[in-house]
Order: sequence, then structure tokens, then C-alpha cells
Amino acid sequence: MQLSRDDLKRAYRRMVTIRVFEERVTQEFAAGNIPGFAHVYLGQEASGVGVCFDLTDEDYIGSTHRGHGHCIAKGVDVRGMMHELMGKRDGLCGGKGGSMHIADLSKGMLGANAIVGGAPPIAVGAALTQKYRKTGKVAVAFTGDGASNQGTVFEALNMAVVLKAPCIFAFENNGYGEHTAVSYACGAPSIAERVRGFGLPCDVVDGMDFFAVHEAMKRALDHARAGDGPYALELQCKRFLGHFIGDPQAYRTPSELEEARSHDPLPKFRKRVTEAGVLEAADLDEIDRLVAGEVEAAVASGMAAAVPDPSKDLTRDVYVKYG
Amino acid sequence: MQLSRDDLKRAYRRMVTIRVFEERVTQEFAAGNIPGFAHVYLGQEASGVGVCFDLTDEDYIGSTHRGHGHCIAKGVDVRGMMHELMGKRDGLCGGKGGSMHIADLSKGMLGANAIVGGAPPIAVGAALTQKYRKTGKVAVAFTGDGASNQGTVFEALNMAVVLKAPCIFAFENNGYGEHTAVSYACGAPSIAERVRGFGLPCDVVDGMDFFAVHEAMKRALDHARAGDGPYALELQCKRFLGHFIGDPQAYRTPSELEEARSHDPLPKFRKRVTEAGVLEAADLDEIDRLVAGEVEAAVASGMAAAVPDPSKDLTRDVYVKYG
Amino acid sequence: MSRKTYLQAINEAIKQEMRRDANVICLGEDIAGGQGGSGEPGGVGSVFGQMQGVYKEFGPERVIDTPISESAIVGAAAGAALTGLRPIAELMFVDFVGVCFDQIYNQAAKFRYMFGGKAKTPMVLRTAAGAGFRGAAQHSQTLHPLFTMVPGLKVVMPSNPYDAKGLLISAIRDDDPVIFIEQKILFGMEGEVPDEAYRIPFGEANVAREGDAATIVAFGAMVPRALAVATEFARQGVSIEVVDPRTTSPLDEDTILESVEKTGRLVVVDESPPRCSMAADIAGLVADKGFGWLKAPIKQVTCPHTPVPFAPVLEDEYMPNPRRIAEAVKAVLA
Amino acid sequence: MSRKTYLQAINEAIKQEMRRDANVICLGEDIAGGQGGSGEPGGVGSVFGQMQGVYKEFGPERVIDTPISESAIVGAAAGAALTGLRPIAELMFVDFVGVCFDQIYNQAAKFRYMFGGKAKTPMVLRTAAGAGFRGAAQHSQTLHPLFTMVPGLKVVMPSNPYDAKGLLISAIRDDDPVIFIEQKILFGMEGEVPDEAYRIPFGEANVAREGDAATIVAFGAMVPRALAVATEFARQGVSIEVVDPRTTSPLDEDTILESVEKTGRLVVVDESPPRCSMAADIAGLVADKGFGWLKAPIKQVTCPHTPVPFAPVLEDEYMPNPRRIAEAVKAVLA
Ligand SMILES: Cc1ncc(C[n+]2csc(CCOP(=O)(O)OP(=O)(O)O)c2C)c(N)n1
Ligand SMILES: Cc1ncc(C[n+]2csc(CCOP(=O)(O)OP(=O)(O)O)c2C)c(N)n1
Ligand SMILES: [Mg+2]
Ligand SMILES: [Mg+2]
Repeated sequence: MQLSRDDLKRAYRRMVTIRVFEERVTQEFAAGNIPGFAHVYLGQEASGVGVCFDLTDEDYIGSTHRGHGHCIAKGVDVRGMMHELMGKRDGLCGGKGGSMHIADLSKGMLGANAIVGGAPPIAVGAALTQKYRKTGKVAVAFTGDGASNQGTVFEALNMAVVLKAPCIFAFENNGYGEHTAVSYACGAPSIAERVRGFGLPCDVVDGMDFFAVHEAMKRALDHARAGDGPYALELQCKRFLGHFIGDPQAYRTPSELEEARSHDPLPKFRKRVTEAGVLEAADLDEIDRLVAGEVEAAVASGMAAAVPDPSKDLTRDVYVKYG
Repeated sequence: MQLSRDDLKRAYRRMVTIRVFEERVTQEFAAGNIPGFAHVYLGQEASGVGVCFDLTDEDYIGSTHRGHGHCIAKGVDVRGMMHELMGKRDGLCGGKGGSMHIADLSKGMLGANAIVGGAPPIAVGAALTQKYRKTGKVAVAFTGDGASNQGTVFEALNMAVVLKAPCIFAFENNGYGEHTAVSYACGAPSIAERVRGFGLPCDVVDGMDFFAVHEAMKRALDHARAGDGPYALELQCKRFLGHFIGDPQAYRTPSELEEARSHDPLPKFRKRVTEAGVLEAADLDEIDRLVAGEVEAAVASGMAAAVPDPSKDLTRDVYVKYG
Repeated sequence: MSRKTYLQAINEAIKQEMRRDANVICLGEDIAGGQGGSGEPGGVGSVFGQMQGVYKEFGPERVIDTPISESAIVGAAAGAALTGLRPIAELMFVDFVGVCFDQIYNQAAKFRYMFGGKAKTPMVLRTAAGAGFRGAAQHSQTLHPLFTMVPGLKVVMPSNPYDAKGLLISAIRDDDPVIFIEQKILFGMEGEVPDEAYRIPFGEANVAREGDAATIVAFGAMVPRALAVATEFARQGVSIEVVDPRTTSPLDEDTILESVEKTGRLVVVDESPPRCSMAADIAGLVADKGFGWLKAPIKQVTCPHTPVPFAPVLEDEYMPNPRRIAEAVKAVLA
Repeated sequence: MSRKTYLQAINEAIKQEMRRDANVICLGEDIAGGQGGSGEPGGVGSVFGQMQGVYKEFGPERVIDTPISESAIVGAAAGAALTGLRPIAELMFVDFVGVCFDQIYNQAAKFRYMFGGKAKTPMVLRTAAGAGFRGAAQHSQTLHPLFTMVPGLKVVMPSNPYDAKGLLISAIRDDDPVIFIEQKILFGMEGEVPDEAYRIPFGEANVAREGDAATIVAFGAMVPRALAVATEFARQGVSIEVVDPRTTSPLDEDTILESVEKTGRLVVVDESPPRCSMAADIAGLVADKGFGWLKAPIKQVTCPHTPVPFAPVLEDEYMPNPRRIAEAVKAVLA
């Protein structure tokens, strides 16, 4: 175990925060307290947390429609997130973005993105800034298996290779894009093989195992920070729920769904660290408690928070300055 | 030599027609008789003719901004083409398309395309028609090395694989996209390797050799017609001239340009068929004479032909029926 | 004749046309759903259910699920149309048009003209549009002006179930590329819809309500709102005419101008940011050809020049709402 | 002060701003040229020469040639802008916007609003537009309405060399995404252009010629044509005012309305198909806020609702030309 006790606690805390946050989002959505669309990250906690674990606030990530987990993994405040999801004035984006546009530039989080394939070109640009300024920092583009078929993603891959941009492509393959399986939509033998054809390394990683993701990401970071250009990971994940909250998922058998749950990254992590004797069950239980309180508090304050004021807020912040 | 004398004559005639047509286009453009932009196909004759040789009028091709050669290879009438390039009313497209939009649906030629990467998605659609109707016909998407980096092209490749469309991707790698070398713009080790990553075969072929192209295309056609889905070729070509007529090409050394000329597909073909004793020099000379006359006549009639009538032609043919 | 929703009307039009003409095929993301999964395919039928049951009836050869590759979807539809089929492509949300706009405006829309009238491209691009779903900036746009401005496209915005069916059948039988814009907030709207197939011609406005004090021209989801406002005014004895152009391209200029000739007063209601909108388009038309009849300034009721906000309280104010429409009507009546 | 072409003015603005601010970088296809070739790179400087010499002075770190991947170009510019640089991206011809429109209108334009005012995206997208080059349907469009309608974008259309330099410097120093539309047929136009850097603010129209009989509002390459027509009318003793808004977003409504208040008559000249155009936009504005001053119908001089044709004889008639402009002026004066 290379990671310190504190690191392991941090990793676990982030994963549990995602888990508890997303379970609560599911409830609050059903209760009508979160408007619009919400795509939860349940089951993929190890992937986002593993990828972001060694990133600083000056490293950037570009995210997807399924962005809550990436935010939390990148250290974004859950209170601001919950308020944003509820459309409140003091939400992270002033209630203007919601689930699919949540962003926190101060944490290097360049935004969820409701356009599939929208973020990778932007991440290449953020990486270019790092290259130009020689900061040694990187940008990560999260991309789903479905999104991996979008033209913008392919262009971003090639552009990053050509410009030797320190961009890491994190392909989170959770088996489905909406209601279509990756085995149907990706004509290639695998996402990784198709990516490698673009002239960059792509490791296939168990995305349900924090340690595997973290290890692979170390290689990617070393490569990108050394100026060797982009690197890709295919993170094999399981989607625990449907595409959106309420998706009946007739296209997945009950046994597939059950099997997916058997890969749950949280018990896996718990088992590993306790069996290795690095952390005690009590340490983890304590984190569970802390997180539960934090999410509960975020919901409570979110429910109580003020909504935006149309007369002031509707037309502001379109431009820095206009006319 | 698998091909009959007649076949060989037809192949030679098409290549020479392209050569003479394009040389004449260069002249007429310089003389101001062809308005706008013109990208000539000089040097790539074997590629287009080899690809189209076994296609029927019911097989389709989608072309590029450099489309004259593809038209001629597909059997489109040079008189109609020259009239179109001159903007005449009886041109193939009524003078409305010009060099970059020349099309002849009766010959299965779905149009030159002034948007780089524009044609491959369209070719996939034409292939889908064939698959749906079980015609056994195919569609070919011509794409340059520069265009191979465009997102639409990648999407088309994947879509064709997923839908098992009888689409043949003919990547004509002439070393440059405008003024940028393929070695710079394509981050992958090769176009072919990148294409193969998408899960379809891609043969690397000497695009300056009619016989090599024709052979490879036979494999591609057999594959597509058998219902085995798409197939790709990387046709390695040389661009004899600049990107457009008048390009000074400071980015290519004189020796590179000279070397390119040494691959001229016409003398190569002539040598091969005469040495094999299948055709006599006289047969080929006769074709040269015929073609020269044909192109000369096309220019003469084009110069004399009437221009469109704005009062009648400007606003017609936007819709089949409007309002 | 029976009561159906806007959604059912669309679904019925697709099925009936597919039964009638084997050249009609459908392409899009999750229009069947479940391909490659461990369970049953075909259970999705588009995210709002427009294609429900279509896969079950017509199978994978005619109901083709695609990867998330909108340029390839639209391009494939255009290529299939050029070569003899009559594809119906689906763009799940109109907001996604930015990743495939070239295939629409530079390709499908221009083939016929560029090729000197020798091509035809009989395809329909169905797409869901509009705010009111708390979908925020990238899932709530209308964008009909983007299509209306393109020569070569026809643009349809049905405002009720009856029109939805009749206009979609016309779109499928049309020989030009048609953008069929489904109004998300109307999917659940009910109305009388004949069971048999029927067509509503393009370029023929519907005078949804007659009146002589002022004209409201409204599009798509704004028509019911305009009608609600007109009903309110009627209660106060003021009779407002409501014109629903049904198609923005071709546009029935005559019906609009005749109405303004009668009323002399015009409000245009358009769910769109204001610049280069259909509101401006209609105002410009009338400021030229109807100028002599105008008794008051032409008022436009649009969204503000902002992206669509997420918070419900902001979004409700973003859309043209009855209050803002009524204010504009009062202004032209003053 | 010295005489320079519109092209030189653009080139000078880029070089001066790059000298001033190391955060300014350039991205595009063949803006240097020759990368990877056997000869010398840097000799191209964009297809019309706008970037000539820029690579030689600033090198490959700041003048970045890219593959033909417009979505990645625009997206990379947006991402670089979000993270502190001030990129100038080039879209070779505005016609190509269809392959990268999402990155413009759903991404760069919307970041600030979607993120609650926390982001800024100081990027310029330079692009060449307009007919008159016999470039046919896919290389001759203007498309400024497409950008003008998008909240979050600023849109600049310089009509002369002086404005080109001053507006481009403003664009580069602006903190919002700016679409800078270079008018192809004006590249060779000469005028006085100061050697030093200067800014022309956005949203301030230029009254290019004063007059009181009628107002022509014209954009970009149509301004010189409007001025030529005004000169003709002046010879006949009729004084026409020509207003050049310079930027379509923000739009200087006040100057346009003041002019119409004075003249009571309006012609809008817009090189664009007519539907949802800037011509309609201005007509709509004046039909509301300037209605009381109007003495005649508002006339729009635009291209027809067709793609751009190739044949010179068709293209010349396609563009708004002095004959058609003069006819419209006569109509509003009648
Ligand atoms: C351009 C675009 N096309 C389609 C959609 C609709 N859509 C939203 S999420 C999604 C599936 C994405 O699948 P994947 O990339 O695998 O991500 P996952 O949902 O599995 O995390 C689709 C098709 C969209 N938002 N944008
Ligand atoms: C979308 C788009 N981007 C850029 C251009 C400008 N352009 C025209 S041809 C060309 C180079 C194409 O190179 P390649 O595909 O190698 O074809 P070749 O010219 O070598 O035949 C470029 C960049 C365009 N027409 N369309
Ligand atoms: Mg997925
Ligand atoms: Mg090339």
C-alpha cells in the first residue's frame, strides 16, 4: 500500500461523499426538490476519485452530463453543489447551471457538459495553456463510452497528440450510452484499441477499483507532466442505475444489474484497507458518519436557501461587459 | 494481367482524360475562363481511376474539393464538366455548382464537396440505401489525408462499421492538406493504422499505380458486396502541384517536387502494358489523340456556351416545391 | 376521430407512413433502445416516447439505432435520401444541432441548388425543442431561426396534436429536407386527431382565433399561450386574432398581412432570444408590406438575450408568458 | 498614419497585440503553413495572408497550426481562454462553422452564464466571409445572423481598414468571446490606418455619411456599396444618411433610431438570405421603437432565399448591388 493513512481516508471520504450525495440526489429528485434532469454517478466512485486523486486545484478537468462525481472527486464543495442542483441563488452557478452545468473554476473544474463530447476539445485547450505556460499541470477530459463515438472526441484526441498537449483522456466505459450498449455503438474491438490508433497510449483499467485507477493515473500523469503528450485510460465501470433517475432499464436483465452491484467499489476498498491493516473499520465508519452529516446539512440548507431573483438575475452574467 | 485489352484501354483513357482535362483547367483558370477556386487532381489519376474502375452507375461515390478526377473516373462527361467549371447554363449543375460542387447523380457521383470531411457521412447513407434494398451495390467515400482528421470522417467510419454498411473509404494521402504535411497533422503512426482501430480492414496501397489500386479495390468490393461491412484503403499519392492553382509551395523543396513527378502513373501504366505486350504504344497514342480532341472540344463549346439567366435561374431549384 | 396527445399524434403519423411507404426508414439515438444490452431491445422508442412501438412493428432494418454521432446520423439520412429512401432522422434535442449543422445547412439543404436541380433530398429531421423542462442552457433552446434562415430547408412547428400529425405526414411525403420541430411542453397536450392519415400543407397559416382589434402571430408552443391571452381579452370585450403560421419556411405571408390589414396592430410571440428571431422576421415583413395598415408599433415578445437559465423561477420568466404577452397586446392597443 | 489595406490592418492589429500581451496566441489551419513539409514552414500566413509574418515573429509556441478539426480548434481556444490565455482562433471561411458550431454557441458563448458569472472566455474567432469570389454555395456565405442571435457572443463586421484594426484590437482585449468577421471582398480596400494601436468600442455605430432624406443601415462589405449609392443620390440633390453599426452584437440601437427620427425613411442592406437576417432584425427594431417617425415602409435589400450560386452572372445578382439598393431608396422616398 503506497498511500498514507491520510490519503486513504481522503480517498474513501471522497468516494463515500459521492455515494451518499448521489443517493440523496435520487431521493430529492423523486421528491421534486431537484428540478430538471439528473444523471447520477452511483457505482463509478472509484473511477472519478482515482483519476482526480493526485490532481491539484491548478489541474483542470472537463466533465460530462454525469458530473457530480467528478466535482466531488475534484474537491468541489457539496453544499454549493446541492444548492445549485436545487436551483438556489447561492448555488455554485447561482442556480443558472443546474446538474448538467455545474462548474467550479477555483477547483479546476471546467464544468459538467450537457453536450455529449463537448468537453474534450475544451480540455485540450486547458492543457495547451499548461504547455504554453510550462506549469507542469494537466487537463483531464472525462468521456463516456457513448460519447467516445462523437466526432469532437476523435478530433480532440488527434489534436492533443499533434500539439503534444498534457491532456489525459479518461474514458469511463460503464457499458451503456443512454440505453444502448457499448458493444453495439462502438464498432471497434474496444475503446482502448480505437484510441491507441490515434497514436497515444491507452491503458485498460478496472474502474471499480480505486487502487487500479490511481495507479494507472499515476502513469498518465508522469507521462503528461514529463512533456510526453497525452495519455488515455479506458476505465471499465458498471452503471448501477438507469441512464437517468427513473429509467426502467428493460434492456438490462436483472442478473446483469445484480452482477454490476457485486463490483461495488466501496466494500472493495474497505476490505482491502482493513485486511491490509492500514485502516480500521472504525476509521471508515467515522467517515461514513461525517459524510452523512455533511450531505444532510447540504440538503437542509439547500431547502432553506433563497431562489434567484428574476428581476436581477435573469439577464446578468451573459457577458463580462456588453455595449 | 487480369484485365482485357478493352479494360486496359478504358483505364488508360480515363487516366489520360483526367490528366489532359486538369492541365487544361490549369490553363483556362490562369486565362480567367474558369472563375473561383480550382483544385486539380494531377498526379493522382491512378487512384481515382483504380477505385472507380469496377463500379457501375448504380454504385455511388462521394467526393472532395478535388473532385474532377473522381468525376471522370466515374464516367462523368467532360463536356458537361468543363461547361460547369466555366459557369455555363448547360453545365452539369446549370452553372450553379462550379468546380467544388460538381455532381452527376445519373453516374452515381454524389458531388464534389467543398467542406472537408463533408462526404463520408453522406456516403454512409448511400451505402445504407444499398444495404436496405439489398442491391449489392456500394458507396465510396473519397477523403484526403487532411480531411482524415475531421470529426465527421471518424463518425462515418464508426457508423459504417456499426451498421455494416457497404461503404468503402478511399483515403487519398497525397502528403499534404493545403500547406500542412500529413506527418504533422495526423498524430497517428499512419492513417491506415488509425482507421484500423475503428474495426475495419484498411490496406495501404501505392496510389500511383493503377494496378495496385485496382487490385486492392477488388478486395474492398468483394468484402462490401458480400455483406461484410465497410473496408478502407489508404492510397499513397503524390500531389504534383500546389494546393490550388498558383500555390508557390515554399514548404516543399524542389527535390521533393521532382521526386513526386518520378512516380507519374501514366508512364508507369504505359510501360507496364506495353512491356507485357498487351497493348501497343500506338493504341495508347491513339487514345491520347482522342482525349486531346475531346477536351479541346469541351473547352471550345464551353467558351461559346451561354451563361445562366439571372431572371430565370437565380431563384429556381432551391426546392422541389416551395409554398 | 378520437382524442390523442401531441406525442401520440406524432407516433401515429410515423407508423402510418411507414406502413404506406417502404422507403421510409428511421435513424437516431435510442429510437429503438437497448441494442446490445442483455435484455430486450426496442423498449425505449426515443427519450420522449415519440417512436414507441415503431421498432417492434418495423424491426431493425427500418428503425436503426445509431452511435452518438449526430453528423453521421444527419449525413447518412441525407445520403440515403439522395439515393432514393425517405429517411426520418431524429436529433434528440434541437440543442445538439451544433455538432451536425454542416450536414444540415451546407449539405442536405444545398444539394438541389448546387447540383442544378438534379438532386432531391426527401428527408425529415425530427427534433424536440423548447424550454419549460428545467433542462438549462443546452437542453431548452428552440433554434428555429437557425433553420428558417437556411435556403433549401423547410421548417415546421406544430402547435397542437391535429397539426402535429398532419404536418408530419406532409413532411414525410415532401421531396425537400424538412426540419420538424416538436414542442416539448406540448407532448402531453390533447386534441381531436383523425385516425386516418391526412396532410396539412406547408405555408398555410392557421387562424387559430379570429378577431379584429389586434393580431398576435405566435409559433409552436407559444400558440396556446397566445390563445389563452386572447381568451382573457375576449372576456373584456376585446377581440384578438391569433395567427399560427405552422411553418416558418415556407411562410404564409398573405394570411399574416390580411390579418394586419384588418386589425392594424401586431404582436409577435416567439420563444427565442430576440436577435434575428422569427419575431424580428415577421415584424420586418409587416413593416414593409403591411406598413400602410399599421396603427401602432409592432411589439415582439421573445426571450431575453440570455442563455436559458436552470432555476425554475428564472426559466418561467425567461419564456414568453401570458403576462408579458398581455402587456404587449395592451401596448399595441394603446 | 499611412495608407494600408484592410488585410494589412488586420495583420498589424494581430502583431501589435501579440507584442503587447504574451497571453495572446493564435490557432488555426495554415496560419503558419508548411508544418511537416520538406521546405520552410511559416510562409503561408492564412489563405488570404491575414497572418503573414506572424509565425516568423512569434514562432510555433504562439502561432499554432492545427489539423483540419474545427471543433477541436474552437474548443481548444475556448478551453485556453477559460484557463487564462487570450486565444485568437481562425476559422478559414465562415462557411465551415457548421462543423464546429456547438463549441461556439453551446460552449464558449454560454460558459459565463451557465457558470453563474464565474468564468470568462476572452477569445476571438476570426473568420472570412462573403460572396463575390465565385466560391459558390459553401465558400461564400456571410452567416453573421447565426452569431448575432446567440446570447454570449459579440459580433464584429468591419467595413473599412481603419475599423478593421481598431475593432480587432478591441476584440483581442475584450473579455468575452468575439466573432470577428472579415469581409473577403474588402481585403484589398485601402484607407488611412494609424500605425499605433487604437481601439474602436463595440456597440458604437459609425455614421459613415450624414443625410436627412433617408437612412441606409448597412453591414460590412455592404457599407461601401451603400456609400456609393448615397453619393449617386447626392449628385441628384438627395442626401442619404449611411449608418454602419460596426458590431451587430452589441448593436447601437440609439444611433439607428436617431437617424430614423431625422429621416423617417429606412433601407437596410444586408448581404444575407432574407429570413431572420440582420435586415429583418433592424426593421423589427425600428418598427417598434421608431414607428412614430416612419414615413414609409422599411425596405430590406438582401440576397434571395437561395444558396450562393457559382456562375458570376448569378452571383453578381445574388449580392445586394448598387442597382437594387438604389431601387429600395427610391421606394422609401416615393
Ligand atoms: C450531442 C449530444 N447527443 C446526445 C445527447 C443525449 N445524451 C445525453 S447522455 C447520452 C449518453 C451518453 O453516454 P455515455 O457517454 O456512455 O455516458 P454515461 O451516460 O454512460 O455516463 C446521450 C446520448 C447529448 N446530450 N448530446
Ligand atoms: C471544414 C473545412 N475546413 C477547411 C477547409 C479548407 N480546405 C480546403 S481543402 C483543404 C485541405 C484538404 O486536404 P486533403 O484532405 O489532404 O485533400 P487534398 O487537398 O490534399 O486533396 C482545406 C483545409 C474546408 N474546405 N472545409
Ligand atoms: Mg456510458
Ligand atoms: Mg492531401
